[in-house]
Amino acid sequence: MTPVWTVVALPVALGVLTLLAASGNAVLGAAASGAPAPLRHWDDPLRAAARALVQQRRRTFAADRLLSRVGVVTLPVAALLAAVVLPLGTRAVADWSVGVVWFNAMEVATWAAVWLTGWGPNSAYALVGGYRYLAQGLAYELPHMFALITVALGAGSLNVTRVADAQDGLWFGVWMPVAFAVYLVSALAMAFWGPLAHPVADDVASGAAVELDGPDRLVFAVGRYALLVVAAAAAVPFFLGGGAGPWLPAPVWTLVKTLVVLGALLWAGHRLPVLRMDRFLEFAWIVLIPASLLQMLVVALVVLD
Amino acid sequence: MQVAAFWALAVTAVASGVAVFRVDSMARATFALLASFLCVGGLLLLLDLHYLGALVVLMMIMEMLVMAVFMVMYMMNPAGLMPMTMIHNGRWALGISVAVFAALAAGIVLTPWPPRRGAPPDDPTYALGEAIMGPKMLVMMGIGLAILATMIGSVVLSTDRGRYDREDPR
Amino acid sequence: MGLTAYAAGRPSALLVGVPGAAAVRLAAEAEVRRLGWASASSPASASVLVVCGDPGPSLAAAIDAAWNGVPSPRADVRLSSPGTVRAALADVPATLADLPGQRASAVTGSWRPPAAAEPEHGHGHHMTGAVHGLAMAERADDRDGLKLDVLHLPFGPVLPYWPDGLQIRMAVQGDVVQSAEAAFLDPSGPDFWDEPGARRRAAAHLDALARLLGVAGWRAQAERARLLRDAALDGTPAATLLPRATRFARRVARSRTLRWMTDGLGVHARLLARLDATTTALAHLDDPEPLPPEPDVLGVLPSLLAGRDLAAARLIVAALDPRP
Amino acid sequence: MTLDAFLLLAAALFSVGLYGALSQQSIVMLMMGLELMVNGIVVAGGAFWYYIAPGAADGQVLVLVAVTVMALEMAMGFAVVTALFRARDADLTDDAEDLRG
Repeated sequence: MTPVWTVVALPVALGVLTLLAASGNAVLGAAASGAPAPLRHWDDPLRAAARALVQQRRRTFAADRLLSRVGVVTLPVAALLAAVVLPLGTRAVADWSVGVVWFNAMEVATWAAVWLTGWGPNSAYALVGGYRYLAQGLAYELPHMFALITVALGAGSLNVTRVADAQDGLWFGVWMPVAFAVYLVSALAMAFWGPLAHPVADDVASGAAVELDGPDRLVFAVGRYALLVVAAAAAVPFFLGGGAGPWLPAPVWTLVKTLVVLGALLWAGHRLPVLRMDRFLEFAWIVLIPASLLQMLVVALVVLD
Repeated sequence: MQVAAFWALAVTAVASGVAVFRVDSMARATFALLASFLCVGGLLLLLDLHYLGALVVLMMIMEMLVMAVFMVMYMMNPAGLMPMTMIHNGRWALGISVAVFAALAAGIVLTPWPPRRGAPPDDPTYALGEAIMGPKMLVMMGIGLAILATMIGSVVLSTDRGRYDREDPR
Repeated sequence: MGLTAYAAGRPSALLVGVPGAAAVRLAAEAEVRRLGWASASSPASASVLVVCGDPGPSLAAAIDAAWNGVPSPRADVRLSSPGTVRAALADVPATLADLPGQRASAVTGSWRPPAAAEPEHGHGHHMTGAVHGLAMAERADDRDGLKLDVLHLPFGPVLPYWPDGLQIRMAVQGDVVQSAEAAFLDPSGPDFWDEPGARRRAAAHLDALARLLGVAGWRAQAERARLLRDAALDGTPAATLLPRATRFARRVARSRTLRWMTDGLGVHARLLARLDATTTALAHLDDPEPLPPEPDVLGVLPSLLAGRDLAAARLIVAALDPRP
Repeated sequence: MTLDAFLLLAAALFSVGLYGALSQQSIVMLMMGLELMVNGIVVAGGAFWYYIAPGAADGQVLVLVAVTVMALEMAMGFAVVTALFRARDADLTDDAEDLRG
């Protein structure tokens, strides 16, 4: 059975990393836009959380509050359930034989979360934001699945811990570069972050999140950052050899690699404009899917002989 | 513990199945159906079919979201703000489905099911993979062809633009 | 209470510009940046509504509608001249933090549709099938040959990265624009950008560039454009200004993702034209030539927007950047 | 957690789906009924595999086929509804009874 401490350690680690990601993003954003003294923005997320907690709730007209609530709560829950299969060092909370498929299933739950958040308040911008995430989902999901299948093919197992152990010779990120690149793009898309933040972009006044107020806004933001953290943390066992590494013990290496990938994702957020979903969909289906299929073919040939 | 989980999931599955046809809002109907599927996915996990359980959860969430697109596009009253009954010959349908259920239930309870033959393998997913790639290869190819035919058929049926005139000139 | 005071320490500001009073908006933006406040993109996420200038009647009505959407604790700041900006914004945290005052003015009840929900124009038949006082959407053919619901959506004056005081009423199917009517809400007298001088001209282009980059989702570069605009206006010498501007222009022009997102709409060409105009203006800071008058942008806008989806429509509006 | 319990659940889901398929006027809702019926088959397939023949993988293959059939049925259904909606601007089953073009 899994030791009890991992069951407690996972939410705590996810919470700390989420806060770290949020305040890191605030400082990075301020620095990238040349604001005076960017470091003082480290507590922006705490201020935003305080604002959200003291905010009065409003009702939009003829809104479907149940679905909106379900959508907002699904986001952090999906992030936590997706993190359940990721090894915290050597031990995962739930060491299932189909960890990779479970991770993918939990991450698809964000489709439902963002669409419901968009549909709930009966507001035009929110609905446009919700539908943009569906287009984004249809665009990134297939290449993302092929990347995960390539990883499972290379490791010969769907169990995340075994996938991490199978990379002791050479990391998958090194000899499956296309799959790694496709995974990083879909990591951004999972958390609708940076260039793939079209569902909550400024051109529709923060799209799906336009009518969120009070605790809903806080839970939605926490869920979104948690998803980004889980997407970065999942890149470690899939492509960066899990806890393996010289000198330091496994959990420390996992943390270091997660922070590196998380930093890269946050930095990409401020370096690129937002991609419009109709153009990204075309690019994903015409370029990303053939590329990830080719990558799978190469890996299959290597694994066979 | 497993029995409690089974009954909880089973009752939720049937309750949300009934709710699909009781609620006014189409969005709520779609997500009641999704809840029913998620319960079935949980039940498959209870039966040690881990791969198929996760697969059902994965595919059903995506399908229900695509269904939500069409449901909002075509339905006159997607948010159920104007309750209207979209039922025709309700009584007759209810009678038939209750009769079907009674017949099935009688069949289930009365037939002496054979005892279990063989033990479940330690990794059912591996067994499924072996079967699909081995003796059941024909099934896999059949599914592949059916999916291809559906993709082409649905695109041809649903688009009214010809193959050549591209709508937004690049 | 600790949490309210902590939240009020750095509120989230929603700036509303008034046509003709751009100077007040620039001063307010600079002050918000100096105080490090968050910038809100919708009334729901705002705690301070900052109105820069004195709005006319119809703009005031739109601002009141937005004010209804701002949840309390909230503050409404009306700025009439750039001088009063610093003092007015300084006591906002105090108003946000005093709970009794906020409770007295808290919004009560939920938004009701305006009494005369616009009846179907043309045939004034009794609104059949009204739902909660609103007419059911009528349906029209769309570009795929289906008859889908049409929604009349005002792209109101209170919107992030949006020209001051502009309102575009769009008939939208899903997020495809069927038809659009553009108008300025009570455009007032001489415009701040019309005064002669290369600095003013460069600042006008940079302001438009900031909006375009904001709509394209590149907040970092949009903020840098605004910093450059403020530097150009408050007289920094060309020696320090020009290298910063050329670096900014080169980075924005070279971005392949931006080109990929904006080509095919004519937006990228206008972006490059504005960048060149900015750098040439900053190169000769002394020539007094004012901003060339814009051709009739409002007239051509509806034909450009018809058939586009919302993202493309916003990019086109930001690229043309109509001025009253 | 016996076989009979699982099969009763499958039968219940199947009947609810049948009621929906028979009683709903809108084609989209009719397809939701069909999906519920296939949902019942998935439960029955899993139960038969676990309780009767866990050795062979036939039960699992049946579930896989049932899930795929659900996806295909939905895709084709919505293609037909789109074509019908364009041709006759109707999505009710009553207007779709004849096969005239």
